[in-house]
Amino acid sequence: MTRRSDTAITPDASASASASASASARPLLDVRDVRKTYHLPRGQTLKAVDGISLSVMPGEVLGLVGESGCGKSTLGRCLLRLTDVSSGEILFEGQDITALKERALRPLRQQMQMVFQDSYASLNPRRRIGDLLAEPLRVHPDPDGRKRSRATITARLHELMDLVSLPVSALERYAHEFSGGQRQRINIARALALSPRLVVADEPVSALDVSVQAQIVNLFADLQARLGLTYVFIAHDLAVVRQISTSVAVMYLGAVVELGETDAVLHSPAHPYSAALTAAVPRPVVGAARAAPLGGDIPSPVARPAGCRFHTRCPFVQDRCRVEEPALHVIEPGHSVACHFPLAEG
Amino acid sequence: MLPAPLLEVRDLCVSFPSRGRMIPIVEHVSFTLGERDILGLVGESGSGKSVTAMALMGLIDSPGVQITGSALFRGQELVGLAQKQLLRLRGSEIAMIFQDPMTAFTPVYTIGWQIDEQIRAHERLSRKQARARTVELLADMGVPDPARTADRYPHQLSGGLRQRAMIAMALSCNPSLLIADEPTTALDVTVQAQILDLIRSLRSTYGSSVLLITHDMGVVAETCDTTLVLYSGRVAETGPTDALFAHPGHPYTAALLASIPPLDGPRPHRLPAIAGAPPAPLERPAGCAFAPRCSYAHETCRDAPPPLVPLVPAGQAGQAGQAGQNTGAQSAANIQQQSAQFAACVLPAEGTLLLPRLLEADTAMSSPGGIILGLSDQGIQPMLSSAGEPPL
Amino acid sequence: MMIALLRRLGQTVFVLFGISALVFLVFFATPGADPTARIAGRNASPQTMEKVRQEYGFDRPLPVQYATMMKKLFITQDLASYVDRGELVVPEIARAAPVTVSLVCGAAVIWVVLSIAMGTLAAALKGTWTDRSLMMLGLVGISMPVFWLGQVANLITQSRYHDTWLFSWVPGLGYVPLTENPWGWFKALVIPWIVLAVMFIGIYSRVLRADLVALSGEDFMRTARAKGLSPTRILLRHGLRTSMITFVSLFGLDFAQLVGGGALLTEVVFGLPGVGRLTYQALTNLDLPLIMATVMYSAVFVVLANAVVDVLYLFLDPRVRDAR
Amino acid sequence: MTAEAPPPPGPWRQALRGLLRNRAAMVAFAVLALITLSCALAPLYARDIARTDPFTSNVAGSILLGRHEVDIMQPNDNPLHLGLSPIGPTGHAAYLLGADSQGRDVAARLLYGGRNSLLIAACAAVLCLLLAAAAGIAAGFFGGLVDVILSRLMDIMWAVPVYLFAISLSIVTVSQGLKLGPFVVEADSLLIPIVIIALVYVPYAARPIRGRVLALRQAEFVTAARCLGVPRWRIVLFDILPNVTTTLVVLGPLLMALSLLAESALSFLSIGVQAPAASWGTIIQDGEGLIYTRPMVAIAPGLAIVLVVLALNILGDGLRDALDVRDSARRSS
Amino acid sequence: QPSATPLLPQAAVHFPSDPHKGGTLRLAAQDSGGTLDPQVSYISLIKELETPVYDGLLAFPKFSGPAAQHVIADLAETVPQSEDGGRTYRFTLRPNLHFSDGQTVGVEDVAASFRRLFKVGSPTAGPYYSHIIGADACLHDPAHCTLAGGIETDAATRTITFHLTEPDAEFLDRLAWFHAAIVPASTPPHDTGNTAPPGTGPYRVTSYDPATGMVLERNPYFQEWAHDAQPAGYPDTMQVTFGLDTEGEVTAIENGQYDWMYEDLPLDRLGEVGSRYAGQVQIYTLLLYYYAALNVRLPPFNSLKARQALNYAINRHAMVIYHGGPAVSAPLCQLLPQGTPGYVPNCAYTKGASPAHPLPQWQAPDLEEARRLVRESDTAGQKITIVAPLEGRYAAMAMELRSTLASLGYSATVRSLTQTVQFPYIQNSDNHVQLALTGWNADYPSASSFLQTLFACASFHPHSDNSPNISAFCNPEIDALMTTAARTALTSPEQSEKDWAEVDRALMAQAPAVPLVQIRRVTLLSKRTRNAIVTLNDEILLSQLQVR
Ligand SMILES: Nc1ncnc2c1ncn2[C@@H]1O[C@H](COP(=O)(O)OP(=O)(O)OP(=O)(O)O)[C@@H](O)[C@H]1O
Ligand SMILES: Nc1ncnc2c1ncn2[C@@H]1O[C@H](COP(=O)(O)OP(=O)(O)OP(=O)(O)O)[C@@H](O)[C@H]1O
Ligand SMILES: [Mg+2]
Ligand SMILES: [Mg+2]
Repeated sequence: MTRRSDTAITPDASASASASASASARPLLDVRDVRKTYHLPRGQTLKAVDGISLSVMPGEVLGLVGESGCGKSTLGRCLLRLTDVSSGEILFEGQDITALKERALRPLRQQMQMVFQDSYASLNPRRRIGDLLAEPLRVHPDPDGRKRSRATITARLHELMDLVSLPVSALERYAHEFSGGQRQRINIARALALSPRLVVADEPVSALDVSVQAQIVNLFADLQARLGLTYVFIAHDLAVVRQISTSVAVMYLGAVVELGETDAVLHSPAHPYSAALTAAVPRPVVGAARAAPLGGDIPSPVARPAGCRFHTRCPFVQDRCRVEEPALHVIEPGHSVACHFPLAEG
Repeated sequence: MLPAPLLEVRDLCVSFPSRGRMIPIVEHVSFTLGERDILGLVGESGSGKSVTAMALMGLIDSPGVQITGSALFRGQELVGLAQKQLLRLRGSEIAMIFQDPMTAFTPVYTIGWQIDEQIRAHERLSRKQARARTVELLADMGVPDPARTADRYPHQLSGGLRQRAMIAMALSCNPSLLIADEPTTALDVTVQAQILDLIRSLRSTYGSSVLLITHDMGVVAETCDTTLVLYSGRVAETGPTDALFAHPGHPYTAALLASIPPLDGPRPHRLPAIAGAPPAPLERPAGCAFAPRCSYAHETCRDAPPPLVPLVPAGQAGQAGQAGQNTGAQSAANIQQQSAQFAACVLPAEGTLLLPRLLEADTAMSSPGGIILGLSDQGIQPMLSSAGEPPL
Repeated sequence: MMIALLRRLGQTVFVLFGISALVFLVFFATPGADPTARIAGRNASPQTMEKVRQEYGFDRPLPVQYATMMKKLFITQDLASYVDRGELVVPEIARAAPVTVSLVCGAAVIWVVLSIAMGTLAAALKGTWTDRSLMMLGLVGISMPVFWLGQVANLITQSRYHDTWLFSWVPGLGYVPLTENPWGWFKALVIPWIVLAVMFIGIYSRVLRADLVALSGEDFMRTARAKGLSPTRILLRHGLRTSMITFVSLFGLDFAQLVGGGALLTEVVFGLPGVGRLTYQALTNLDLPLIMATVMYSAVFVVLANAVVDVLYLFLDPRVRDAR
Repeated sequence: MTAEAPPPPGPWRQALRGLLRNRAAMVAFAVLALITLSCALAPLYARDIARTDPFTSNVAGSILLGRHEVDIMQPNDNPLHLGLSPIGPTGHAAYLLGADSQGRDVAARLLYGGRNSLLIAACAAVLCLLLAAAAGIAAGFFGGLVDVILSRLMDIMWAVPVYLFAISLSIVTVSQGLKLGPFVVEADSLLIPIVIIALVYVPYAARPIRGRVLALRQAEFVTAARCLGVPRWRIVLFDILPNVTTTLVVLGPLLMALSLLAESALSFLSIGVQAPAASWGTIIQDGEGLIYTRPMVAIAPGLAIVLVVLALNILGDGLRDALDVRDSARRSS
Repeated sequence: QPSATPLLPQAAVHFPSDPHKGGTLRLAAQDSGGTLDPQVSYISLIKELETPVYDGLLAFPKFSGPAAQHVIADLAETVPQSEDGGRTYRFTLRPNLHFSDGQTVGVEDVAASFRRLFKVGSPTAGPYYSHIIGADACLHDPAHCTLAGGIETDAATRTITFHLTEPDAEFLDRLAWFHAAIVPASTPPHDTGNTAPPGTGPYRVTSYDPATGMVLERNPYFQEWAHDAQPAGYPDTMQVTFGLDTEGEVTAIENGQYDWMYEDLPLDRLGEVGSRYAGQVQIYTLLLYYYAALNVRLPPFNSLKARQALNYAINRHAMVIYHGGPAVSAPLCQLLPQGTPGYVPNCAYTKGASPAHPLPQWQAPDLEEARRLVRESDTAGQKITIVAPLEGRYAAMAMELRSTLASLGYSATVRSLTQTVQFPYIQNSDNHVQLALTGWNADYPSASSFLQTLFACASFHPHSDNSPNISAFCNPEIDALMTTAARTALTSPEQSEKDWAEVDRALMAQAPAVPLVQIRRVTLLSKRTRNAIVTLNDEILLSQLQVR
C-alpha cells in the first residue's frame, strides 16, 4: 500500500461528500451534520454520533459498518427519529424530520421502517404474530385516508406471509414458537406491512447462523429488487455488507471515516481503519495470508482522542493526525474519506 | 510412532431430562486431539458445541443428566470421574475460556485476585508469588501495564483486555488442554484477530492444545489444524482443516461453506442458502439429521444416522468403499494415522463424492455439478431428489 | 462526591419537608385533633382555654405554627407534648431510641446469621429435601403475623411453660437497659429478638437462596468452577459475596424501617417502650408534637440508612464505585 | 414447525399448565379455596352451629350443652367472687372454640371474620395493583415530570415504615370516615382498611412495575411499535400492559398475603375493621385480654392467618415459576 | 429568704422503734403522668403519688369511714367558719412549717400559690377558684395576676383571708383540692414539667423520668402536724417504675417484684388473683361511674321517651359482667354514685319501676316498656352513632349499647376514638355526637361535681371542646333546684343533701344520660405490704403502706 501525496487532499464541504454518482436525482434521505450526544451521569457526555453527513438515493443500499459501539445503531435510530437528534438535519424526501412532532411524523412513518437485530426482542411475546403484523395496518389509514377493513387487513397479512415465505398458519402463533430465521422474516414482514420506501435494517442477520443468514440476506435482496426498496443496512460483518449494499459507510467512534461504492471501499480502502477492518475478517479459506491485526482497543467514546479519532491505533500515524481532525473529503468520484493521508490503491 | 493423543473422545452422548423424557443433545461424538493441536469445533447455534465442552470439563450438573461414552485425557477417563479428581484437573490440566468475557469474571473481585485464586487453588504459592506469576502472565498475553491491570475490576477493562485476562487465567497453571468456547464471538473483528493470533501462538509458547469452539468457518480456517463439524448434536464431518475446506465431504459442510458471502472476488447474485433450520433435539429425524434440508437426501438417509466414513481425496476414490464399512468407534488409531477426513454421510459409501470447493472461485454458481444449485431458500421443504441417483 | 453528598442532603430535606407538611396538614384536618381542651384540662374555663390557645400559638396561621414547631423541634429542641403537659418530645425519643435499637440490632444479628446459613445451605443442597423444608420453614416464618407470634411466645414462656426449666429464666415483659444490667437486658430481649427476626429470616433466606441459585447459572460461576475451585469456595467466595449486594440493600431498608419505628407491633406485644410504640401512642392520642418528632425521626433514619446502603454499595460493588 | 400442526397454546395457557403441574401450588390453592368457601358460605350454616348471633354480645346468656344449661360467662369460684370467665372450648358444635369476653361464639366469629379478612385482603390487593400499575406505567413509560413527581411521592411514602404509615392513615380515617368530594365512606366501612392498605403498599408494587415498564420501554418491540407509528396509548395498552400483567399476576397473591397481614395488624390495634364487624385481626385483639385464660380465642384466628398467607405465598411462588417472572417484588414487612 | 435556716433536728427524727418504718416501696404504672407540677397536673396517677408531697390549707381526711366526706384542716390551723354570708374565709397558717428545701412556709407563699394557680393556667382555675375577687382579671390576664382584694395576708398573725364575689358552698372542698397545694412563692410561674416544686408533705420527689420512673424520698424537714390530714409515712423511699403493661404488672406483683400497681387489674386476671392472692386484694368503692350521655338536642334523644326507653332497655347486669362481676361493680341507674353526699339509692328504670315509683335497686331490663316508649316516641329506625373510647372495657360496653339500641329498632353504629381524643370530641357540640359513652369521677366528694358539672345549663358551652355537659341538657327548673341545693349547703348540709337527692331524681326523670355501672377498684398489693388505708378521696394512701 502506498500513500497518496499530501497535496491531493481537497478539503471539501460536508454535503458534497454525499453527492454520489447521480447528482441530479433528489436523495430519498439526506443527512446533514447529525449529532447525537448522550449525557451521562457525572456530567460526562458521550458523542454517539458526531457530525455525520450522508445521503441515500432511492433504490440505493447503504451499508453501515464499524466496530461495536461506534454509533451505527444510534445513527439508524436517528434516521427514523426513534431518538431525537442533538443537532443537524435529516431530510426525508426533502422534509426535515428532526423537528416534527410525533403526530406529524406518524404519516411519514409509513414511508420508513426498521428491522432490528434481535428478532425475538423486537416481537411482543404476548401477542400473536397476526396481531403484531396487523397493528400498523390498524393504526394507519389506507392511502385513500380510510380506515382499513378487517378483510383488507387479512388479505394484506396473507400477502405479507407470502412475501417472506412463511405459511399463513404462522399468523396464529406466538414469537417464541419460531426459529431465529423465521422470526426475522416476521420482522421483515411487519416492516413491509405499510409498503415503506426506506428500510433501516440494524444488524438484521448478525444473530443468525450462517446458513440462515444467507436466506435472510437473499430475502432482503429479493425484496429490494421486487419492491424497489431503499435500505440502510447496518452490519458489522463486511461480507454481508458487501453482498447487499451498493455503497458503504465505514464508521469509527461516531463519525463516518470512509464512504463510497462498495467495491471501492472494500477492495481499495483509502482509510487505514477500513483497510484494517477488511484485512481482519477471517476468510473461510485455509492458508490465506493475512496482515498483522490492528493493535489496541477502540478508545472509550466518552474520551474521544483529539485530532484524528483513529490516530491511537493507526499504523501510519503522523504528528498532524494528533492535532488536526481530518474532514470527510472526496478522493475520487463517489468515494470520500476522512484521513489526512489516505492510502493509495494497493 | 506417534505420541498418544492428548484427548480421545469416543461416543460421547449427553442427554438432559425434560418432562419425563431424555432429550439427546449430543450423540456419539468422537474425536481425537493431539498434543499442541488446535481442533475447531464448528456448528450452528444449538448444535451441542458448548455441551460437549462442558461435558469434558465435568461442568454439567443439571439434575438427571446422562453422560455416556468415554473421554480419555492422557489416558485418564474423564466421564464419571470423581468430583475430587475433577477439581484437581480443572483449571490446572484442562482450562476453559468462555464466550462472553463481560460476564465471565466475578464482578466484585479484581482481575488479579481472580487469577491469583486459580493459581493458589492448584499450587502452593504465597500471595506474592502468585501475583508475580499473574503479572507475568498478563504481560505475556500482551496486556499493557500488567501490574496495574491486575488491580482493576473486570468492568474497568475493555472486551479485548478482558478476554486476554481470561486467557491468562486459563493458562495460569500451564494446562495441557485449553477449551475455548467461542472466545471471539463477542469481540470486534479487529480485536478478534488479535485474540486469534494469541491463541495460535499458545501452542508454541505454552505447548497447549486447544479445543476451539466457534460457529465461524473463517475462524476455523485461519486457526485450526483439525476441524469437526457438528450438526444437531452429531458429528457431520471431521478432518484436517485444509482438506475439509478444500473438498468438503458432507453436503452440510459444503452448503455451509457456500452460504458464506465472499469478501473477495465477484459478488454472487444470490447467496446459496440452506433452506429451513436445524431440527430441535426432540424432532431430530431417525436418519441423517440433515436429510430434510439436503438436496441429496434419499431413502438410505432416513433409516439410521449414517456412520462416519473416511473420505478419500479425489484421487484415491477406490479406498472409499472399503473404509465405509468401518463404524466410527473402530480403528481410532487408523483414523489418526491416516489423518483422513471423515463424513457422516451415505454419499461417500455410495461413491458419490461432492465436487471440491472452488476457492477464490468464479463462485460455485458457475460450477455445473455444484450441490448449491439444488438448494433453495424458499419454502420449508427443499426439493428432494427422487430416490436413487443424486443429481450430479 | 461533594455534589452527590449535596444532592443527598437536598433529597433528605425534601423528604423531611414533604412528610412534615403532610403530617401537619392531615393533623389539622382531623376532627377532634384540637389539643387545646386536652392541654387545658377537664372542665377548664374558656379563659384558660384561651390562654392555652395563645400560649401554644393555636390562634396563629398554619404556616406560622408549622414554622414554630419546626424551630422548636430542630433548633431549640424544646418541643413539648400536647398530651402529657410539659413533656419534651426530643428527649422522649432519645430515651425510646435505645430500646428500639437494642431490639432491632439483636434481631438483625439473628436474622442475618440464620438467613445466610439457611439460604446458603438451601442453595448448596438445591432440589433436595433439606432445601425444600428449609424454604418451607422460611415461608411459614413469613406467614406469621408478628404480633400473634409474640402473643403465642408470651403465652408459652410467660404462662404455660414458665414454670418448667425451659422458660423459668424468662423475665417479665418490659425492658432492662443494657447499661443497668447487661444480662437482664439480654434475657428481656432474647424472645422479642427471635419473634421479630422470624419473618426476616424467612424473607432473607429465600431471597438469598433464589439469588444464589440464579447466580449459579451465571457465567462467572461457571468460570469459577472451570478454575477447579471447591464447591464451597465457589458458593461462599463468589456466589455469596456477589449476593451480598442485593442482601445489603434489602437489609438496609428493612433495618432502617424497623429502627424508624416499624417494629411497633413487637414493641407493643412485649411491652418495650421503644420508638414504634411511642409513635403509635402519639398517633392514637393525636399528639402532634410527638407524631411530628417520631415521624421525622423515622424519616431521617430511613434516608440515613439509604445513604449508608449506598456507601456500603461502594464497598461491595466496584461497578457502583466507578459509576459515581 | 410444520404448517398442519394446530396452533399451540398461548403463553397464558402454557403458564396455567405449568401451574397445574406444580403440586405445592395446587395444594395451596385447594387450601385457599376451602378456607375461602367455608368463610364465604358461613351465613348459610354458621348460625346453626353457633345458635347465637356472632355479632351481638351475649354475656348474660346461657346455652344448653348436652342437658345442662351453662352460663356463657362463668363465675369464678374464688372467695372474693372476682371476675367472670367466658366459656372455654366445649367440644360441642355450639361454642366449639369457646366464647370471647363478650360471650360470642369464637368459631362462628372466625368464619365471619374470615369473610372480612379475605375480602379486604383481596380487594386491597386488587386496588393496590391497579394503582401501582397506573403509577408504575405512568412513571415508567412517560417518564419526565410525571416520573419525578410520582417517584418523589413514593420516596416520601418509603421514608415512613409501612405499618406506621397505615396506622396514621387509619387513625385519621377511622375517627371520621373519609370524605372525598362526593364520596363519603362511613368510618366503620370495610372500604377504609381496603383503601388504606392498598395505598400503603403502592410503592412496593409500583417499584417492580416501574422497573419492568422501564425495561419494556427500552424493549425493541416497543421501539418497533413506535417506529410503526403506533400511538402511545396503543403501545401502553397492547405492548406494555400485557407484558406487565405477568408481574401483576405474580404480585397479586403476594400483595394479598401482605394485605391480610396488614389488615390483621391494623385490626389488632383496633384501627382496622370496626366492631361489630369482625376480622381475624379483631378476634386476635379480643383474645389478647384472654390470652392466659382462654388462649384459643387468639390462637385460632392466628392459625387461620398463617394458613392463608402461607397458601398465598406458595401460590405466588408457583405463579412466578409458571410465568417465569424474574423481577417480582420482594416480600416485606 | 432570710428565714431559710435549716431546722434539721426535728425533721431528722425517725422512729426506729417502729418496726414498720423504713424500706422501699416499689410501685408500678404503665405510663407516666406527664408534668409533676401540682397546680397543673390533672392526672390521677400524679395526684395519688403527690398526695404525700403537697398540702393545701385544708385536706380530705386520710382515713376511711363516713366522716371522711368532710374536709379537715391541713396547713391551716382550723377549718374556718364562713363570714359575710359565705363571702369571706379567714385562715390561720400553722407555725413552723417547712418546705422540703428548708424554706419556712409563710402566708405570702399561700397567696402566691393561689396567684400561681392562675398564672400557670391551672385547669381548675376557672371552675373552682373564679369566685375569688380578682380571679376574673387573672383569668383574662394571667401574667399580671394579683388577686388584689381576693386574698389578704397578714404575716404577723399568720392569717390569710379569702374574699369571694359570691357565696360558694364548696369553696372549702376546693381549697382541699390538689391544685390548691401550697408551693413556695419563688416557684416559677410556669408549668415546672418534670421537676416537682418543693412541698410540705412527708416526701419529696428526688428524681423523675417520664419514660422510666420516679423516686420519692423522705422530706427531711417534715414533722407531722396533723395525723389525719398528712400523716408521716412509713417507707423511706417510694420507687415508681413506668412502662410495664398491666398484665406484666400483675405478674410482677404476684411474684413480689412490685408492691402496688396504679392500673386496674385486667379483667382476665381477676379470677386468678381472687383465688390465689385473695389476701392481697383491696377492693374499694370509687366515686367513678360509667354512663352514656344522650344528646337531648339531637334526634332521637331529643325525645324524652327515647331516652327513657334506652334507660329501661339497657341490661346493667351485662355491664356489671364487663367490669368483672358483682364483686367489682354495681349496676347504677342514678346520677349520683354511692358514696357522694346526697346519695339515696334510687332506680327509676328497671323492671317494675318508673320515675314516679322508683325501686331502690336495679332488677332487670324492661324491654317491653322500652319498646312501647320507642313506639310512642316514633323514633324507631333512626340512625345512632355511639362514640366510645377505644379502650377495652368501653368497647364491650359500646357493643352492648349497640345491641340494645338495635333491639329497640334503631340502627346503631359504634365509632371508637382514643380516650384522649374522644373526651374532648364528645363535648364539642360541633361534632353532633348523639350518644357518648364516657365515665366521670369527682375531684372531691360532692354532689354538685356530678350533677351540676354534668347537667347544669352553665356547663354547656356550645362549639367548645370543654363542655362537660355532654348531653347539652338545660332545664331551668332543675338548674334552679341545683342552685338551691348548693346554697343550702352553706347553712344546712343535711337539707342540702336531701335537695341533691331530689335533683338526682328530677334529673333521672328527664333521663339526659343512661347511668350504667359504678365500679369498685380492685387493687393487688404484694405479699409483704401491710396497712392499706383506703380513703374516699385519695384511694390507697401510699405513704401509709408498710413493707417488710
Ligand atoms: N441511551 C443511551 N444512553 C447513553 N449512551 C448510549 C445510549 N445508547 C447508546 N449509547 C452509547 O452510544 C455509543 C454508540 O452506541 P450504538 O448502539 O449506536 O453503537 P453500535 O455501533 O450500534 O454498536 P453495536 O455494534 O454494539 O450495536 C455506545 O458507546 C453506547 O454505549
Ligand atoms: N442444562 C441443560 N438442560 C437442558 N438442555 C440443555 C442444557 N444445556 C444445553 N441444553 C440444550 O442443548 C442444546 C445445545 O446447546 P449448546 O449450548 O451446546 O449449543 P451451542 O452449540 O454451544 O450453541 P451456541 O452457538 O448458541 O452457543 C440446546 O438446544 C440447549 O437448549
Ligand atoms: Mg448496534
Ligand atoms: Mg455455546
